[in-house]
Amino acid sequence: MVKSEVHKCDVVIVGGGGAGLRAAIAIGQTNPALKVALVSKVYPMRSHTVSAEGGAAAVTKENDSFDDHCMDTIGGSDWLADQDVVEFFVKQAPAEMIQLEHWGCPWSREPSGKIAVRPFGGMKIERTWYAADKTGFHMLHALYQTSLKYDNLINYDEWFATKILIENGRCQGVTALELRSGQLRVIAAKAVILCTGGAGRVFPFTTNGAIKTGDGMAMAYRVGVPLKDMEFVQYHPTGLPGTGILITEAARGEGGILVNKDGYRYLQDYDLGKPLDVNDPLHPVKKTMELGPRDRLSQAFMKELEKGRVLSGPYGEYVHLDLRHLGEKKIDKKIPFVRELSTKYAGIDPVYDPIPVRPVAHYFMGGVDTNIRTATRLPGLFAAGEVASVTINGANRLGSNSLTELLVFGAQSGQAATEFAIEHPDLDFTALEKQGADEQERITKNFIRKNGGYERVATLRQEMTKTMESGAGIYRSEKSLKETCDKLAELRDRFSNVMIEDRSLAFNTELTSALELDFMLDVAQAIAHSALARTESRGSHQRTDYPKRNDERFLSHSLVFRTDGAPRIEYKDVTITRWPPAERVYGR
Amino acid sequence: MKSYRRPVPNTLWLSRRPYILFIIRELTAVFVGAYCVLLLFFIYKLGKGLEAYQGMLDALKSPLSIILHLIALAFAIYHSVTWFNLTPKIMVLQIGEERVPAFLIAGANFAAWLGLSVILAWVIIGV
Amino acid sequence: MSKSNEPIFWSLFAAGGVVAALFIPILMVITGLFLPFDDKPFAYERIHGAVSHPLIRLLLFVLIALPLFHCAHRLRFVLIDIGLKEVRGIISVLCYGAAIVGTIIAAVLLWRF
Amino acid sequence: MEETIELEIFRYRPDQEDRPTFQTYEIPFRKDWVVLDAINYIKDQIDGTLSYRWSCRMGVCGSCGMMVNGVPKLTCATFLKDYYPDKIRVEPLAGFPVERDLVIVMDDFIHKLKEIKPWIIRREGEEKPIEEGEYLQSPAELAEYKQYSMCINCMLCYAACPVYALDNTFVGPAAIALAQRYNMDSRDQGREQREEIIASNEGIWECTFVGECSVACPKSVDPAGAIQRAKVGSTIDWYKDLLMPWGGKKR
Repeated sequence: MVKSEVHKCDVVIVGGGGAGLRAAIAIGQTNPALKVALVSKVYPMRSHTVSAEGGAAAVTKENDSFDDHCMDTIGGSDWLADQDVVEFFVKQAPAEMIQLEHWGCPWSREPSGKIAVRPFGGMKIERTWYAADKTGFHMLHALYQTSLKYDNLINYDEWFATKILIENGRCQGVTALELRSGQLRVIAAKAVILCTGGAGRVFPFTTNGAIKTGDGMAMAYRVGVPLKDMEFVQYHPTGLPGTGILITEAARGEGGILVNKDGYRYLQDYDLGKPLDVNDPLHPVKKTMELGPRDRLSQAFMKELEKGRVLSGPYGEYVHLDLRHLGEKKIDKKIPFVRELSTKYAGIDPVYDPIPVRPVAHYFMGGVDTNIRTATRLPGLFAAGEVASVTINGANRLGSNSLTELLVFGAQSGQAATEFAIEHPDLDFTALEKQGADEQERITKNFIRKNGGYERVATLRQEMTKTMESGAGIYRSEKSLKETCDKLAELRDRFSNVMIEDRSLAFNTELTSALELDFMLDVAQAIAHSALARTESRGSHQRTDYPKRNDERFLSHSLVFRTDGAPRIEYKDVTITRWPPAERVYGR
Repeated sequence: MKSYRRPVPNTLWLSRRPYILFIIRELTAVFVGAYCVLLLFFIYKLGKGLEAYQGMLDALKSPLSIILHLIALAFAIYHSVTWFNLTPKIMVLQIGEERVPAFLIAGANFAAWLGLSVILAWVIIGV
Repeated sequence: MSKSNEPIFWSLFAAGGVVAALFIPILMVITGLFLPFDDKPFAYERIHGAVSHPLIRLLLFVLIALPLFHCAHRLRFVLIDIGLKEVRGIISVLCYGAAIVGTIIAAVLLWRF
Repeated sequence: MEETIELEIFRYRPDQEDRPTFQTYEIPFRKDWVVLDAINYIKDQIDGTLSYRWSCRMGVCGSCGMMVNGVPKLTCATFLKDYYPDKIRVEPLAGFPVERDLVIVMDDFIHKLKEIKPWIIRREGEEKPIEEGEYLQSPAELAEYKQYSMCINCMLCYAACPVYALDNTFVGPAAIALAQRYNMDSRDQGREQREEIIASNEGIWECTFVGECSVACPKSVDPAGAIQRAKVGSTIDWYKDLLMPWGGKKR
């Protein structure tokens, strides 16, 4: 029996994106004596935070207020956000953003040298900080580069975490596959923070990078931690057809408009207000038309599709995002990446032609259930960023809240994990080593040394994404969701016959794809079953058979638990502090 | 797990067109240097007196000299052109938020080159 | 990693590159293509008189010395690049040495002119 | 009949072979496919054993750099149609050791990145407290370094650099450009610390300005320009120290 190597540290962070790096730095700032392991399946600067474009929200201007940010967020969430958490988030946001400015993030500026802000969808006041239209990229690199100065931080780059380890009723580390050698290692830690991001890749058509496969969600789910609000998946209204590449909401924040095949600004038909002329100095009006929230805009597209008023191309139906009236100068200054992406991947220069766009799976409001301090119900396990559901996003996240979220709660998780690690110094290394050996054996037996498999990873994955789109997409029904649940159960069965051709240990990406698919199947089931159980429509979760919001029954978070059969679903109340549920009003 | 280091062939500099052009660019310096030596020789002969100087002029009139000059000139011009084209990378001028476009900076260099050449020709040969 | 004295050589290289780029081509045209066919402007008295002027001598010195360092620097790196890295010390001595010798000769010739 | 295109791909499996081989795959040709799409097609449909890195497929994560017909490219932004109908040769980025197939060993770059101290450095006691808000920085000051902050660490510039290929001790284009990015940031005061690496013999002075790094760069960072400007800066320092050895230190 091969013994697995045990790496010892105080806190292990799984995931090197924005939240993970912020957590790591938080520990370095407050407690540099602690040894921190940052385990990431890719080099940190490859993390998907890099693809975020538009900006990050925080109340920093005179005309703005904490209450307005809270209200926008809570209304945007269709009253499914926990209001105590939202208040905490909104209060912490400005300091976190300024901190990142001090770390060198190249924020766009006003002529005075102060931070510039731009309007964003669903926000009453412009409060979105931005670095042109590569905000996530700049934030991630600023965080990564800043993290390099902390010597207590050890980077385990290209280590693929496979399992959360529990001993004596608390989390004591993870196992991870070192991709270079193909060896399974144990990373023993007094506290574990999951920052692995979302799982957009369970859908066929997504803005998400290849790495977003819900690893952390599934790992937590497998050790009994519930996933919260998984039925809420945000579709971004403007992705490029075919590739799903994101065209940022900032394009609309700067004044871009959406038109159907007749050149008509169709959003006015969907209770999103009346359009102003694009040359009107007041355009774009906040919380109106193109600056409505993402769920409503994506749903409006689907209605247009039903009415046959969209355009059609080789990659399906689409509408036009028209930026021409902004002019070349403004486009190049404020949203140059939009121009680069459309020119390269759609063959369209937005200075001269409208961009073809359609809704595309973008963000998971749901995730690992945590409290306001990012702690899960498993002692010693914390989660922050898209992997977690803390919950500020509820049924629909507002654009530019997620980048701020990963800072606020990334930092929070670092502090909370530090406290926990100091209070719980003892680890059972012998038991952990044994668990590592078991995990090594599981992976060897089920994957790399397995014989007789015949199902291709890619085939199973494609069938999974297809059924997720058809059954659990923007609009769902009992029938479509049941079909998806059945199909996922079938795929779960077939997965046991998965075939790995690659017998090499070094950087075996067929093995990692299989492990990722294994995780994604769990996440997909959690989504479909949660969606089936919620017989109402709220935010991004739209049931054609239950088109109304039902506060009496469903003003509550769903919690999905893994079982050997179909997942078990429970509910817990939403925390309401000062904003009782009301109608979501845009454009009126 | 052992990684594989690909051998770097001695012909690396011939493996891609940009590298070849780079080597040519660097070798222009040989012609520049040789010409400086020629200038030194010219001054030396000039200092020696009329006879020596006349010998120098005769040598310069030989077909071989003309051919060598032509070759050297081609390289010297290549040096000038590449040099001025690369100047904007080093001389970065920014007015407010906008950078002065590279072609303007390179263009200014080319203009100076042309101007100085005309002046020099006018002074020396009095055209 | 060691603190480098490269700036001295690099600045001479760069200055020489500018001088060479601006002046050498036209001089080549004059001495190589014009003079063989019309040497009237190159009458001994005229040229000798001109070079006797201290300012012209200073100009000539700059025109020769700086490009020599430019040449030495580029040659040094070409030789290192094409595989003589092992003997880079010797190459540096030879290249810059030659440029220094050339510079001294120029200085002496022009001083005594 | 369906149009096809051939890809000739570098293969190396360290636990199975001592030296690399090339394997040719024939795949459908689609006009709007990039080289990465073609490689993904091979992985999914033909040969699951092919290993490579990729993620965002929109030219910003920096994972998928490879040599395409001998030229360093982001494969997510390199279209098949630009090569069709010729065969395309895909290799791991030049200048780096190969870990497996199209995957290079990145350790050297990561080490160099850390070495140049790519973070804001403030002098002792000059750190601004968070409560006092942001450092002011005018749009013009932002524009000074913005270009150099666009580096995605894809390392195409290293693969394009013959100096790095011949001598891996060279700090290299991206790392130096990033050092410049911080040096030129109005909020930073750490230039002198970075000079220890940047102005060393393994730093800017190794560069002979081939300029191919800037040609290869998919984000127009212009590392070659950054290096030359750093040379000018260090040269000015050198003369200052020479002429004013008593007071040149405080920069």
